[in-house]
Amino acid sequence: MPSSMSSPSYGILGHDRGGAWFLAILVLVAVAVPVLNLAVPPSSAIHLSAFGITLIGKYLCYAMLALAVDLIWGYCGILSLGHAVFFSLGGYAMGMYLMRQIGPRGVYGDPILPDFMVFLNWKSLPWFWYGFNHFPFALAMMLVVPALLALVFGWFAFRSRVTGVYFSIITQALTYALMLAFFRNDMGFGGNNGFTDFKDILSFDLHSDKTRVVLFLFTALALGASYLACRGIVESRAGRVLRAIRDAESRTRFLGYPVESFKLWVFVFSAIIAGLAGALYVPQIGIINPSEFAPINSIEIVIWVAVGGRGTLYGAIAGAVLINYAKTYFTGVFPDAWLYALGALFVLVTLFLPRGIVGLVSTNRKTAAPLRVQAQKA
Amino acid sequence: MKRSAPSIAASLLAAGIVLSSAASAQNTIKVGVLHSLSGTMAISETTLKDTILMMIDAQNKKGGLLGKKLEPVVVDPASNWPLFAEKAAQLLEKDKVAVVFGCWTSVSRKSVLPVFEKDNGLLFYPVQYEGEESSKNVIYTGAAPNQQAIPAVDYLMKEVGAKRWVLEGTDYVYPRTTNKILEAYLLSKGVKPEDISINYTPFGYSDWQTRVAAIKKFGSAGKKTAVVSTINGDANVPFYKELGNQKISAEDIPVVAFSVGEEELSGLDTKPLVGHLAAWNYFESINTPANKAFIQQWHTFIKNPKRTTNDPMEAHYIGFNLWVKAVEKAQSTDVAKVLAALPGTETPNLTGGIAKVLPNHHITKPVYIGEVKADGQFNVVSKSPGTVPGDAWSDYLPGSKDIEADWVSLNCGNYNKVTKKCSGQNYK
Amino acid sequence: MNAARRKRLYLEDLTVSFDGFKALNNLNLYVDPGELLCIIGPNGAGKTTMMDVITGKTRPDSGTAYFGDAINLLQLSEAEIVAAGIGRKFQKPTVFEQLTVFENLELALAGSRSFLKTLRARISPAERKRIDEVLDIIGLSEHLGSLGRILAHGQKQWLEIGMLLMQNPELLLVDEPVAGMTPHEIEHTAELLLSLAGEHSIVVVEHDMHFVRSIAKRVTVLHEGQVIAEGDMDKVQQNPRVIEVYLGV
Amino acid sequence: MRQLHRGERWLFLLPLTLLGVASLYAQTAKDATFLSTLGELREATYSDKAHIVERLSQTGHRNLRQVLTAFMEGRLYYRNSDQHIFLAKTADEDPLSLIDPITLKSAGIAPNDTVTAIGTNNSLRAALRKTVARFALSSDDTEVRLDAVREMSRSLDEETTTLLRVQEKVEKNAGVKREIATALALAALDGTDAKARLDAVNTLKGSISQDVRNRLALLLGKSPDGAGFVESDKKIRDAAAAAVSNIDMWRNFYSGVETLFFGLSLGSVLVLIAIGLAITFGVVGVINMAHGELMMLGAYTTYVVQLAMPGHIGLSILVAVPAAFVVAGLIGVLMERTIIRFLYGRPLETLLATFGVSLILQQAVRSIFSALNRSVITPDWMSGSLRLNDALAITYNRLYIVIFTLIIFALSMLVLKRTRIGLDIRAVSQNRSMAKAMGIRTELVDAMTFGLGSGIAGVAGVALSQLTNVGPNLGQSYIIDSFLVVVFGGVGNLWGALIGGTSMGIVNKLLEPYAGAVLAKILVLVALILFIQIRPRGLFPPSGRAAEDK
Repeated sequence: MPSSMSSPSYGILGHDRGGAWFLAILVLVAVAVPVLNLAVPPSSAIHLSAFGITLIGKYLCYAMLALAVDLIWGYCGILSLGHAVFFSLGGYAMGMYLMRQIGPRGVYGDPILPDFMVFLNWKSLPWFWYGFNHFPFALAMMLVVPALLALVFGWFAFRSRVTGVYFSIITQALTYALMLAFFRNDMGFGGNNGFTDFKDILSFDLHSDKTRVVLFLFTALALGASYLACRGIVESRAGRVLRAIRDAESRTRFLGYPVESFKLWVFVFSAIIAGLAGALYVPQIGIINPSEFAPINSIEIVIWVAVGGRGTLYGAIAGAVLINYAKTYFTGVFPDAWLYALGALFVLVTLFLPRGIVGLVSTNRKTAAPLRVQAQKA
Repeated sequence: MKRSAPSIAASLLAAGIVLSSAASAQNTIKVGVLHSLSGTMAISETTLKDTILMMIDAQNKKGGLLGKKLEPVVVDPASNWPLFAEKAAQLLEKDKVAVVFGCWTSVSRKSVLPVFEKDNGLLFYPVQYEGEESSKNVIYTGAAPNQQAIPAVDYLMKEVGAKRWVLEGTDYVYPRTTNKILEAYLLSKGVKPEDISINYTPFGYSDWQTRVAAIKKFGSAGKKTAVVSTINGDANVPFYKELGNQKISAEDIPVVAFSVGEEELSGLDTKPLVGHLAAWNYFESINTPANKAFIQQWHTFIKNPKRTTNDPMEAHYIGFNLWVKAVEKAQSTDVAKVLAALPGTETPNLTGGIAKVLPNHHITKPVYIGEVKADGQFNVVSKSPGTVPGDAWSDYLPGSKDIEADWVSLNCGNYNKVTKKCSGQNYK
Repeated sequence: MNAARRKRLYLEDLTVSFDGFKALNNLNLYVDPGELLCIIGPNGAGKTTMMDVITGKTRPDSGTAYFGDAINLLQLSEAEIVAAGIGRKFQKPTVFEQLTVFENLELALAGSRSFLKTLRARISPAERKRIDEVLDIIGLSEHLGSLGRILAHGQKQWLEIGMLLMQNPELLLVDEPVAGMTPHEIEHTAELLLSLAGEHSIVVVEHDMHFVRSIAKRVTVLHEGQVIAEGDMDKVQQNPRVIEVYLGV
Repeated sequence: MRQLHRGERWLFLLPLTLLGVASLYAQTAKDATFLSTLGELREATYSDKAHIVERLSQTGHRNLRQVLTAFMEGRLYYRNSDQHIFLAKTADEDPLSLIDPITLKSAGIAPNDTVTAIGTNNSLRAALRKTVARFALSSDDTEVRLDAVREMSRSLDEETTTLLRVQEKVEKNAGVKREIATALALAALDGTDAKARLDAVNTLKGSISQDVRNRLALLLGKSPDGAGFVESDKKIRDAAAAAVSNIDMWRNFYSGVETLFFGLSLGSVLVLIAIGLAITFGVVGVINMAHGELMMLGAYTTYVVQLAMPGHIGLSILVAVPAAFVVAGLIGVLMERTIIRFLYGRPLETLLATFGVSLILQQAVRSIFSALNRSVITPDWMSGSLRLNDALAITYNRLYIVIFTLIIFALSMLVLKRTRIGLDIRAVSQNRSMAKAMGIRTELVDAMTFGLGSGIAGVAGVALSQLTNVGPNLGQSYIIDSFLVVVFGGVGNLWGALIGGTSMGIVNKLLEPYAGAVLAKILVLVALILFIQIRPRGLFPPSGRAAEDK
């Protein structure tokens, strides 16, 4: 049957060998990390310290974020240079929950108010802090707040047909504006210091290795699930419409597809993944503050995706892990010169690997479709 | 296609290997240096990294410590606050350093604090800060507000006769807290609320026209006006330039700054600043034999006779010497033993007087007020009679006046004298 | 309006101006049900702009555009216009280059266009049959797995017409279908369009007079945003105004 | 009485000094006292120094003015070897050129470390300034006299009033005369004669000075015992109240004008940082994330030029402009030739590559110049402010930057619209293949365009070096703003950048007094986001079919 190769009748991972490999590695890591940490004695050379778990957990959070960006950029051509906004909002929602969990153990011993509010003379908890002491509510907010912002922002932007660099730049403006807003101490989000000194999550001590392992496992699970969800979307007919929008937006419109609505759905979904990533990031890293909104962070996410390989999903994940690992490594080994290495990496990848690192090893045209062709012939 | 997966696997594995490689060499004592070498804070922190390297180098030339050489472990947290926590964990868990000298901003300290408390590390923090903290694992060698801000305001009030006050700061926790303390202090001294104007601007703010015009207006009400500046970092240069251009001289409206030192002045044209004030615990221009020797040592080490020294460098100098003395006293680099030995340990300041570690993990410091000279140095115009003990919890804030820190007799960093409880401690 | 005069498309008094230049100037044009209307005219006559107005891409300064008697095109979005039954083939062949021929046709399938529906959509046997039929009509059965970008120029044109057929619109707007085609391909295209007329109303914009002559019953000549002549090919070609415009006197 | 007497002696001495007829020999005794009093300054505390200055001025020595001015400006030194006191021609030179305090002749040179400066502090300098102002009344320079009167009017006592009265009679300049009249009127407010006080209030009515306003407002207050008013005469109080509200009205008006100027100057900075980008981004279609770093290079070029010509700071800025253009332009051409030309038509990928370049450039200046900020000196002609009246002064550096921006804008327009290369650039940007077919060497044009945009970024950096820190992070703090301006104005449109940047600046500054700096900026950003919804292609959208999407 000649059509089997192109009809959408295969399973989600049927043609996604890169994805299958990624999931396999993810499962491997998810098994190895707890074993190396909990089962191997600390004296052993292969013992994985809590620091190591946190580090890998951080990479996985960044990988989710890159996945979110690749979904909209790689498949729908929406280049968001402000995706860290959703990540940070998810993180702040989690941070608010964790702050409330500190309870009377703060330095001032106030049972309700977080420390930063006490020394800035806040008399009572601002209304938007209500409910965050309940985990289900906080969890909902971690997803709803980024989704809502994406919905409102996207609705305005897509409805007005703000596209291309115009869209990219206003997403920068969005993240910049929110960064400035969260820096303000008057906002009630701890200003520049943000939230830190968390004690526990769902009554589990955040500093214990076991809690860290569990948090790590949840992150791995969330990444795997997000990957499958994204893969599901891009392999569906909706995914083909998204690619059609990416390649010829007005043509898609003349086929009768409500382009704005497609963009909005996928943008909101992507924001939710980013928010979830942020929510998982905060308890592992132990701090959330406004510099997460910095415009440069959002640009970096796009770079992870591009270096890894845009429009492949697993490429984005590989890029995020690789670059962040390189950062960890280089900042330790060449603290004075690592920016040269990173800068050169970006230039070289763009010049010589237009399909990213996975493009180097991939021969499958379908899953790693080169993007050169859709260049506008200016 | 198949090759892509191994490449990912390889990178993950490589990550694992680096992360889990255990500390091996035991014949050296590792000293962690946790200062940003890139990003926005590199401008201030690089110097502190070099200071510690210089101190280690000198100590090794003297034969090391406890018969072992000191080995610096330098990492770059890149002015990124979460990265500070990560690098702190790396230093403590992977490199197993005996002590860490590091951090500049409050948020970086807040970021690493849980890590140090969890892993029971030891951090020497060298920068003036807002107070309201006393950790078991941190020695604060910079000034608390009562060692810098309050003496400066006293000087302006008594010597300059300031009656009207502009508290101008960058919007973050240090200025917010310092200004809260100063406001309470000024009110307690009979200054009327309408004679105090508090204002905040964002980090790196560069368009000061409107603010400076407002200060000028506030200062033209006929009473002697002074500005207390907690403006941070890069925002200072445009601020002072604008002051100069709008012809606000130090004689009309003096500005006393808590974050502008010799190093910052070396990066700007000081002509318009002459006469403005700074309050520090150290000035390069203070002429003592110890300071001269230190400056000489610094110039030799950095191979640049024009490099300045500054207050946080002296704080690191003091901190390093205190640590060495405590290690010698304890005959061990074990953090618990060193922490036990630290309170009461003394070392001379570069500018005279003795720095002594107090039970609240702060130290005693002299306070100087200096006027900026055209050459970028300070002309000391006032000096505290002796040294001032650092106060972790301000007496001028309602939330903190009942709290006291004492790691010797109470073994608590925030003991509430009223409720007789030690709140917020979470150490195992 | 009596039933006999009922039209498929009414364009009345349409004016569109860009920076003072009038691309359409009080244009009046009607299309009968099942009719194959050819529109010719020199460059800049307003042909593409007219199509843009019908499909909702450009909003006119004044005038009305009705699809049938009840549907005011000027109040609909592009997607709604497509849903109402108007399909368009662009001047430059625009197929989805990163999708296969099969996927191109699949996206053009009549059916729900909402995100959630397409997320769950599976191709039914009937739809599969319809795709195969169209593949057959446009002669691309052999190429159903090829990416759009590797097709030859003529094949892209046919694929685009195929996509139009998948939508099964009542009115087809076809912009320069034979540009760049070999004579053999042109012939094939002419057959294709003629076979579609009757069931669909078709508006073809074309420069190739030979091709127009071979398919058109009625020809409308546009110039400077207005209709200057209408009728069968011979009549139009003898119109002195048309000759003047085309010869550029 | 004694003070008046001293004042008269001044009047006698001053013309004498100017005419230079004083005999050196007859003054020896005075010189000796003068020198020994001066010598006391070496060891004195700041409060002692103030008394010494008092005593010095009582000597009435002919060189008093020069010596005290030098002291005030920090140019008074003593030689370590013999404790002899000298003036220095300029402070902080090495070696210093010394001047003898008695003969005022050159006394040779001395290395910096063989002499010690005699320090001053703020209150001492304020006292010195007051004293020196009295000498300045007889200066030939109108500005100096004006400053002197203003200085004196801040602390009016019998002595200064007398001096001013005398000066009023001989003063020719109307502006100075008015200032003196104001000062005398202020003094008269303290008088016992009600008529004179009323006259004084009427004289002051026309002023718009804050000092005058404060002084008049004092009259309206309750007297210390709380029973009556400071000014007992109701008529005078009414007149003062009217004058105060008049002054307030004018001051409010001028503060509005000032705010507008602030907005204009902020706007001009925004325009300046956006012009180069409007060319590289708008015309060539490259999202140049290294644009900020090119500005940084321009600022560092200014620093290097100043190092290279230490004696000519005023000139250095003018030299730096072409130098920065060349440096940044060459880097731009290099970037274009080695990286960007392989990426045409892939705008988003230029973003990645140029971001990499920006990291490399940042680290490069860190390696070369260290992470510390570099000190770029503001030349004298750019310092200070242009005083339009008592309520309005415009700072020179901002004024020059506004003018500079307009010049750069005009030149860029000229290049694009009136030159061959400009024509080629526009041709290539509108239709590359057509331009190629017509024999335009598109490769060369691409490089030139990118070089032009980069060069203008460098020139903007020269201006920024006068406003902010010259350090490795300079570029990052401006890059977002510059993109926003370009997008707001409409990509590829220089007029858009001009109008967009200016209006953003003005709106920001109009909001700032009410909302504060942070909120104002946030509001501008939000307004911008909303504006793009209404005009998705900016203020001046690129027109034509080429601009539409596929």
